Amino acid sequence: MAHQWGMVIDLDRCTGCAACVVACHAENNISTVGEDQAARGRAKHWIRVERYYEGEFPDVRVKFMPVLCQQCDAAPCEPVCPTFASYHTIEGLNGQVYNRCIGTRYCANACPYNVRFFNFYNPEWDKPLNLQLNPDVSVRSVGIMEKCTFCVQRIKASEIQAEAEKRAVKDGEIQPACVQSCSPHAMVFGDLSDPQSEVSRLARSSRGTKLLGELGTQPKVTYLQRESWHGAENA
Amino acid sequence: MAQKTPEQINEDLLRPLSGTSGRYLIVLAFLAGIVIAALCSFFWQVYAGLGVSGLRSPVFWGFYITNFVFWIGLSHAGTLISAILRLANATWRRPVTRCAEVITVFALSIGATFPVIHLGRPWLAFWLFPYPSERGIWPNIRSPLLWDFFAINTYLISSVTFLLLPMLPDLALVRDRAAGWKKKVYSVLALGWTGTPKQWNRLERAMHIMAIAVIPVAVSVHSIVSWDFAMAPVPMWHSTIFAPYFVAGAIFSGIAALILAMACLRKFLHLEEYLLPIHFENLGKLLLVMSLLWFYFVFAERLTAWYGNDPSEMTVFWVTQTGSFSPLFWLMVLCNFVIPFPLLAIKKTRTILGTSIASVTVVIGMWLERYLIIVPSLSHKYLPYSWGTYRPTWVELTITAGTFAAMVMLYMIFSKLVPIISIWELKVGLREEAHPAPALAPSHTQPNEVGAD
Amino acid sequence: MERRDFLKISAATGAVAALEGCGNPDHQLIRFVPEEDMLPGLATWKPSICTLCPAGCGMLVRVMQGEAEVVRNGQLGILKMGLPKKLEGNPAHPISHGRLCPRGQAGLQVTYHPDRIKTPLARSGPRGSGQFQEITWDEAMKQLLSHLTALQTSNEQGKIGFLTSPLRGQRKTIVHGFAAALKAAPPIEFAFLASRTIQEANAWSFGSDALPTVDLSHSNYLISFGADFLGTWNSPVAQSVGYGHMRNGRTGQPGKFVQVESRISQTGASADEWIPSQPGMDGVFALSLAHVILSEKLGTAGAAGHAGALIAGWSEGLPDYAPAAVEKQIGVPAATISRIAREAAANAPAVALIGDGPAAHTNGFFNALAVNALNAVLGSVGKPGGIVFSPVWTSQSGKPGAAEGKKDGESSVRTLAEQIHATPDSVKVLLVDGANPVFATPMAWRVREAFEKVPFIASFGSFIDETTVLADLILPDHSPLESWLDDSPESGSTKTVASLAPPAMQPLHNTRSMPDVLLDLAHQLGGPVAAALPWKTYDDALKIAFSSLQKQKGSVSATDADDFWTKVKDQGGWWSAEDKSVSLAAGKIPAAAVKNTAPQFDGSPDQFPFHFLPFASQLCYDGSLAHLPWMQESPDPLSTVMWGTWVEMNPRTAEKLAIKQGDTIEVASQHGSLRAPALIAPGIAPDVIAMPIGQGHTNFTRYASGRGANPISILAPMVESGTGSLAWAATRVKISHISEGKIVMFGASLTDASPELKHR
Amino acid sequence: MNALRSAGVNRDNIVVMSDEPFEEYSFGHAEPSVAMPWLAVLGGLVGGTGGFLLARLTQVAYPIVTGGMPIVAPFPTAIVTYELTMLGAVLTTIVTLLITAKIPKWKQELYDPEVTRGKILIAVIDPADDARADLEDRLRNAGADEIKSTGRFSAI
Amino acid sequence: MSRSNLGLKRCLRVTVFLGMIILVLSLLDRTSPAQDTAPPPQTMTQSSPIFTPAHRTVMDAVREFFGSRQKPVQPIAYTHKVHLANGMQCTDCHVGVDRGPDARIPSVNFCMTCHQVIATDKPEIKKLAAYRARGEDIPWQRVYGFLPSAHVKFNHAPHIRAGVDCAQCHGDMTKQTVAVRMVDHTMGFCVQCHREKNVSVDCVACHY
Repeated sequence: MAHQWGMVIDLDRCTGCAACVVACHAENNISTVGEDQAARGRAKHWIRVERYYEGEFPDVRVKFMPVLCQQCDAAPCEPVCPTFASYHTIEGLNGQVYNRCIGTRYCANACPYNVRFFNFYNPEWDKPLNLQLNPDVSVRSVGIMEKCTFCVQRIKASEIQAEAEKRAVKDGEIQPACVQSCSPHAMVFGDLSDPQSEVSRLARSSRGTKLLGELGTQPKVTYLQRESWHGAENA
Repeated sequence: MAQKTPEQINEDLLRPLSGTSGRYLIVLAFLAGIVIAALCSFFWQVYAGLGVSGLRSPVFWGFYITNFVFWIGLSHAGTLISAILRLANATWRRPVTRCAEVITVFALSIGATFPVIHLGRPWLAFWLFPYPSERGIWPNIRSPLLWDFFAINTYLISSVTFLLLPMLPDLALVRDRAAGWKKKVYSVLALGWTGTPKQWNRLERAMHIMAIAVIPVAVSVHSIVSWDFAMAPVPMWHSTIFAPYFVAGAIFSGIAALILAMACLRKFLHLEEYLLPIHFENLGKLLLVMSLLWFYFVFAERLTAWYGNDPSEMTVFWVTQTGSFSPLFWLMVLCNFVIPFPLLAIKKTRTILGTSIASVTVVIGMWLERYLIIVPSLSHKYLPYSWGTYRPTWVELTITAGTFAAMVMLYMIFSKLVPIISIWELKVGLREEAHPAPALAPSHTQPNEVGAD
Repeated sequence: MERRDFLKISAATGAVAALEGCGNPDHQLIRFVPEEDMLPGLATWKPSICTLCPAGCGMLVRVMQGEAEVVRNGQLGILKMGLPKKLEGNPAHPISHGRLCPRGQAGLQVTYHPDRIKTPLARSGPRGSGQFQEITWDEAMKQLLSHLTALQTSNEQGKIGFLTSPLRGQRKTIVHGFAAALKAAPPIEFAFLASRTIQEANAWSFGSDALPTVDLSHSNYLISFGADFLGTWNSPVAQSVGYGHMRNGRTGQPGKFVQVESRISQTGASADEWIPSQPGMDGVFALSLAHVILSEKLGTAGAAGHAGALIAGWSEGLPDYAPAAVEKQIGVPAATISRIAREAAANAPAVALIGDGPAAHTNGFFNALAVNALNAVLGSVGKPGGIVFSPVWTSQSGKPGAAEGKKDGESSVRTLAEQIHATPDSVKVLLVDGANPVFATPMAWRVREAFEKVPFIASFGSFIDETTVLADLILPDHSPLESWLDDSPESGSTKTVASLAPPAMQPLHNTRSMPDVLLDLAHQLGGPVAAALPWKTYDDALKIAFSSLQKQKGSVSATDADDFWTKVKDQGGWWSAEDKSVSLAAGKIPAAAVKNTAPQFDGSPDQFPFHFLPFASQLCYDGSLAHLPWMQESPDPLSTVMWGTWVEMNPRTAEKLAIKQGDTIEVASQHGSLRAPALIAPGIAPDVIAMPIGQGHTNFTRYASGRGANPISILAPMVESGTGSLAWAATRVKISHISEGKIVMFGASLTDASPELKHR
Repeated sequence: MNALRSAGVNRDNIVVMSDEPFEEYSFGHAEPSVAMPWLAVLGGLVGGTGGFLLARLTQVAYPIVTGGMPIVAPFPTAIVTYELTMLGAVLTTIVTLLITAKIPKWKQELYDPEVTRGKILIAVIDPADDARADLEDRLRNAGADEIKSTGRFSAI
Repeated sequence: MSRSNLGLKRCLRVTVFLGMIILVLSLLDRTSPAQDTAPPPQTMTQSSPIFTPAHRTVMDAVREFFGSRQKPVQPIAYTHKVHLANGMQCTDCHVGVDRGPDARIPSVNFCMTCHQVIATDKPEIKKLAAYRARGEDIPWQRVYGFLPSAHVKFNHAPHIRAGVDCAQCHGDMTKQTVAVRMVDHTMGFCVQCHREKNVSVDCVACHY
């Protein structure tokens, strides 16, 4: 069966350091939009670390939750796109075909996770910042919707490499930029269709939940809830 | 209606087509200015990118889609009213039908441009058309936007023909009076209409079928427009009530627009003898019914959301009810129900002026209603982290103003080119009053006692 | 730029570009012959070191072939060269374990920054105006040499000052060697977040003048007194990796993490329990914990050894730190204190950390010693799951040993400024490399006025910042990815680490690496200076220095020196084979046991009701990274603010002063005032006002200039009693509402807190 | 009208024009009523099958999985089919109207602008010469105002 | 034009295609062949503010929309025919085409290794030597390439490994002197070949 790429994010380990946010910008040629565009809500972060405060002072708890495209199996954003710019690939990813996108932005409205970002202006890199652009990832132009692709360029590269070496893709060989840069190992990426892979094992954990799973989107990202410490006061 | 010879009717109704007064030109120029400004701001948006508008994440739809739904809604009144009145053979319909059909055509053509205006890359809009390209790529039939494409085009074709067919006899009438190049133009337009009974018979029958066909198309168009929203899992969008709610809203705003148009025509083109208070009386009653229906739908939607108490739905509920959108919400209820209901319910106030005031408030109210369906739901979706408010910019305001100016301008130009009240229907009506037709059964079913051989 | 004239420009350039673009060679820039032979589209990974903070993480740089617009011998052209595209942690490196923090990932933007200084500059306008004109390297060297020789001849070498950021490895040897050989004043190393007080306390408690390595992956219980160890303190990446393991890396029950600070920091957000304590009372808190442990016989006083003996009243069981007694002082209920103490004792190995915040009070030194004592009594010093002092290798010692040698923190700049103000011509020539004291010191120290009095300032910086703008001559250094790098971090790994990395790319601009410039100067000065720095280039010096490591047992084994050198270069450094921690020598014996001294605060409580707590920003660190667009635009994890700064306050405080989210407020201390938008967050004590350090640059490239406000500028010049370093958390302020305002946030306003909302 | 017919003028030669439909008098010879509604229904069916095929086969020709839906999604296909059915119906009615009423022929030989003044024109196309006088007085006593003979015989 | 029978998928495409010919849109079909020079190097001199249009000039936009492109003018009239005749292989110059995505065009040094000695009298070789003397590389102009807005990521290596011959996509180079675009790399051309060899035609295979 074709790969079914998925991810597990352990909220118990995530420290909210936002290394994944910057690593994603570096890998996927995401442009910065400047202060006044960011003030108007047009900043693009394919992965963001959502922060929720709970409780009033002094017993306040903070929860971090990295949110990225969940590559849903029943994605609400796919059937609504009139030009098939957003569709479901064979390998279980939610493909975003930049050249087919005409910018109706319906997919972004349909997405309950708000993980789709629109190029309101033509992305701009003051020279020589453009030298940092990753040649494996296409640079989107104005009027195009973009979102996390699970670093599809890395998946492609590993698959081509594996094919060249006549072997299957090893579990853990493919690491999107965010998973690679996460210091507390909070994020694990792998093939859900292979039951022995680490991501499948973790996805079966009792702490596993799906973000907004009740909407029937069948997301491919499983969040492992925080465990409350229940140690004893005395040995 | 005072007894008028056909000759006098011709005189009265063709008078607007003659010279154009100075005042008319000034108003036309002013409106044209606004429309040009709107066009320029649209091209600026294409040149610079959608960033010039106020749209943002998560509110990706704003003024443009509000205008789209508003103008498509406005267009439903024309066909629905004239079609229903034709089928019901209501005698008072005769002067009203063409004004209504004209509103439909122009409102629809304006509304249909918005799916292109709001695109991020409008120059690729032709990808919606299912043409066989050598890449073997077809558009996505499952997308509500493609249903929009089919529905609006079907509706545009049918409503344009629904307007043009009854115009043929009047065009022939004008053709005979015109001279020079005008004669050539009108004779082309009139398709050589001579008025033989065969032609009349076919025209009547065709109009009859079209009336039957246009009503379901109109209802389907606006329910598809509502499904643009209902298909997306967004709080307060994803509900089954949207289709009937939008259709009711459409008819509601349509009737208001019709009353407004007729009031203006009556005042500026001095058609006092033809657009009688009885018309405003009847349309006023229709508006009253629709206002009640609209309130019923809003109440039903709010009740189910409130009672169900789903957290994300409740967020949008409270945001519109008491939160940052509440002034707009209560203004909408004021305009759509609180003002029109007493005005139209009391017989004394259901005059031309009364119904006009009610219609103005209803038009405003309905525009707000579309805005309040789209923006609050989008800005308060499931994850509170990424909520965001939306402020339109001058580009969107100019384009919205441009649409209203375009509507009035097109209407004024149309009333200069073609008699705004269909003359032959008026004459038939006149004659019927003189000696009413025998039974109610439509005549052509009677056996032809004469000449049947 | 007005829209109309932009249109004119774009139309003009458009026309030119259109002509020149169409497939005709003579309309395009000339192409230089590529120096490296690379396959386009294929990436090679080269080792490197992250120099953006003292942690010293080992990195891998993904280099791919690209076309860069460079100037080669005066002509602009296109060169196909290897360009770094992505930075990732070096999996083999014992500190980064293959990971990086957000700042590490943004190192690329330092190299490719549009406002980087491309050629040597000489000041052409009045000092501080920022007007420079480009000069060649020869002229620049000649000008600098003339100033140095002038002072040599009038043997006023003592008047040559050298101001750098904290240095390690060969770069430090060369800089100190140059200054010593020139008989100039000893170089001053300045960094705002130098954690000098903690190092001094460790020297006293455990005899090792360095920050501890925290072995979190084995610890079961962690009490952190204001230490942002998952964000900016000490070695964040290594500590995050350990923390991840501590949470649920091991079978069985996760370790508990208690954070003690008056404002929830980005690290505190992950804590199982947050205890808001009074500012400056961390030492008392630690000792009251120790009191409970000693009194309930959960640990013996003697076990603490020298670290415990330092504290007055230790042998008697710290009578005056009973929880009930200190409860009101530290603002934490006695029950909590004893519960935490019992939990810590029960769940060994338990470890306590102290961060920069609590150490930045007037009694910071006492707080640090108290926490060290608590650690000692918990028995977690030098043991797995506790704190360890990793041996450090320096080329002089030749072999790994305890960290020693005089290090100066931020206070050294204060003495320099006072010296210049006292005797104006005490410093004639000032060389500045990588330090920005004009921005990162309180205005009360008047560092800028002092620098303006120095006749000649030369800077090796790559960016025009608040200090470099005062320079008369700028000799731009390579960016880290373009230069030879070596580092021997003092903490982060139990192994001895000596990272080494060749340049990952050819230099983009007409810049030269600072050590090579110094070596060149030394050879031109001749005499003793040339003798002291015999190496021709920086990498020679490195080769010789690293050769002494060949004998040690470590990650690289090689037959001869050259083979060893190439292997170390390819691996990105050398690290010892097994974990060896430094044996605990008895530290300094103080004259008298250290007693608790209450923290003093600048400004009277009634006139300045709030404690002012600046904290290191997770993205802009201490302000040195504010010029990177990624750092400005990535939302700060807690406040989600982008492109700006904020003043954090408690919701009740805001209500009392009728301040709404985003309103512009004025924060005033006795030494200055600043304006910034207000951010209302539940996770801060009502009497504390917090502000991130990093923004408020007056002069720092297009992305950071004139953005936000700088909290350091209004700090009182309070000094830590023990070590003399700046007590930057000891200022009291008052706030007043100014006007409506705007704050750029990526997340929705904080008031709509969590998804469960009010119904009906 | 009956007078003319009784004079044996062939039904096709009599042309009647008026500026409003006189349904109730239905004089003149009603054409065999073309089954316009059935034509419309047929047009609708053709449009519908066209729509159904368009929807079905384009989805099959370019099989892209979206949102966990089947390749040929039933409801969208139904909607598109319905739309094109209605389009088919409307277009057929228009086409049948144009064809049966008249191919828009602009060379109009038998027409008199007077019709638009509210008069009804009854004309007989090239009657036999001898019968011209007889027809004229039949028309006259049927109340014709004015008789013109423009190469043709018409009476208003 | 009644669609009597359901017919096969293939037959539908032919009938619908014929029916659509009259539509003006078939003119736009020409836009689908995606071949254009890669964008000329970005030489926007002034510091570009956040807002600039997608294409630098309207002419650019129109040219890209209709996919028309200038004929490349090569600086040196390099003859593939002569080199291939002398027994050289494609991969001698285009090194690494079986390892990496791009077929590399060698630098002037590579050419000069032979042409320092061989045929140094020919005018073209003199031009070559002149470039080397000035320390400049030869500014070859791209012949093949995809529209930048098509976001196509073509990777030579898997194709070469799959045994696709160079001539299949680049035409028979033994007859060509200066390289000319013999085969239009349109999407149809690629998809058809992928379907024949039943290799994935998933959009993400090429567009990502």
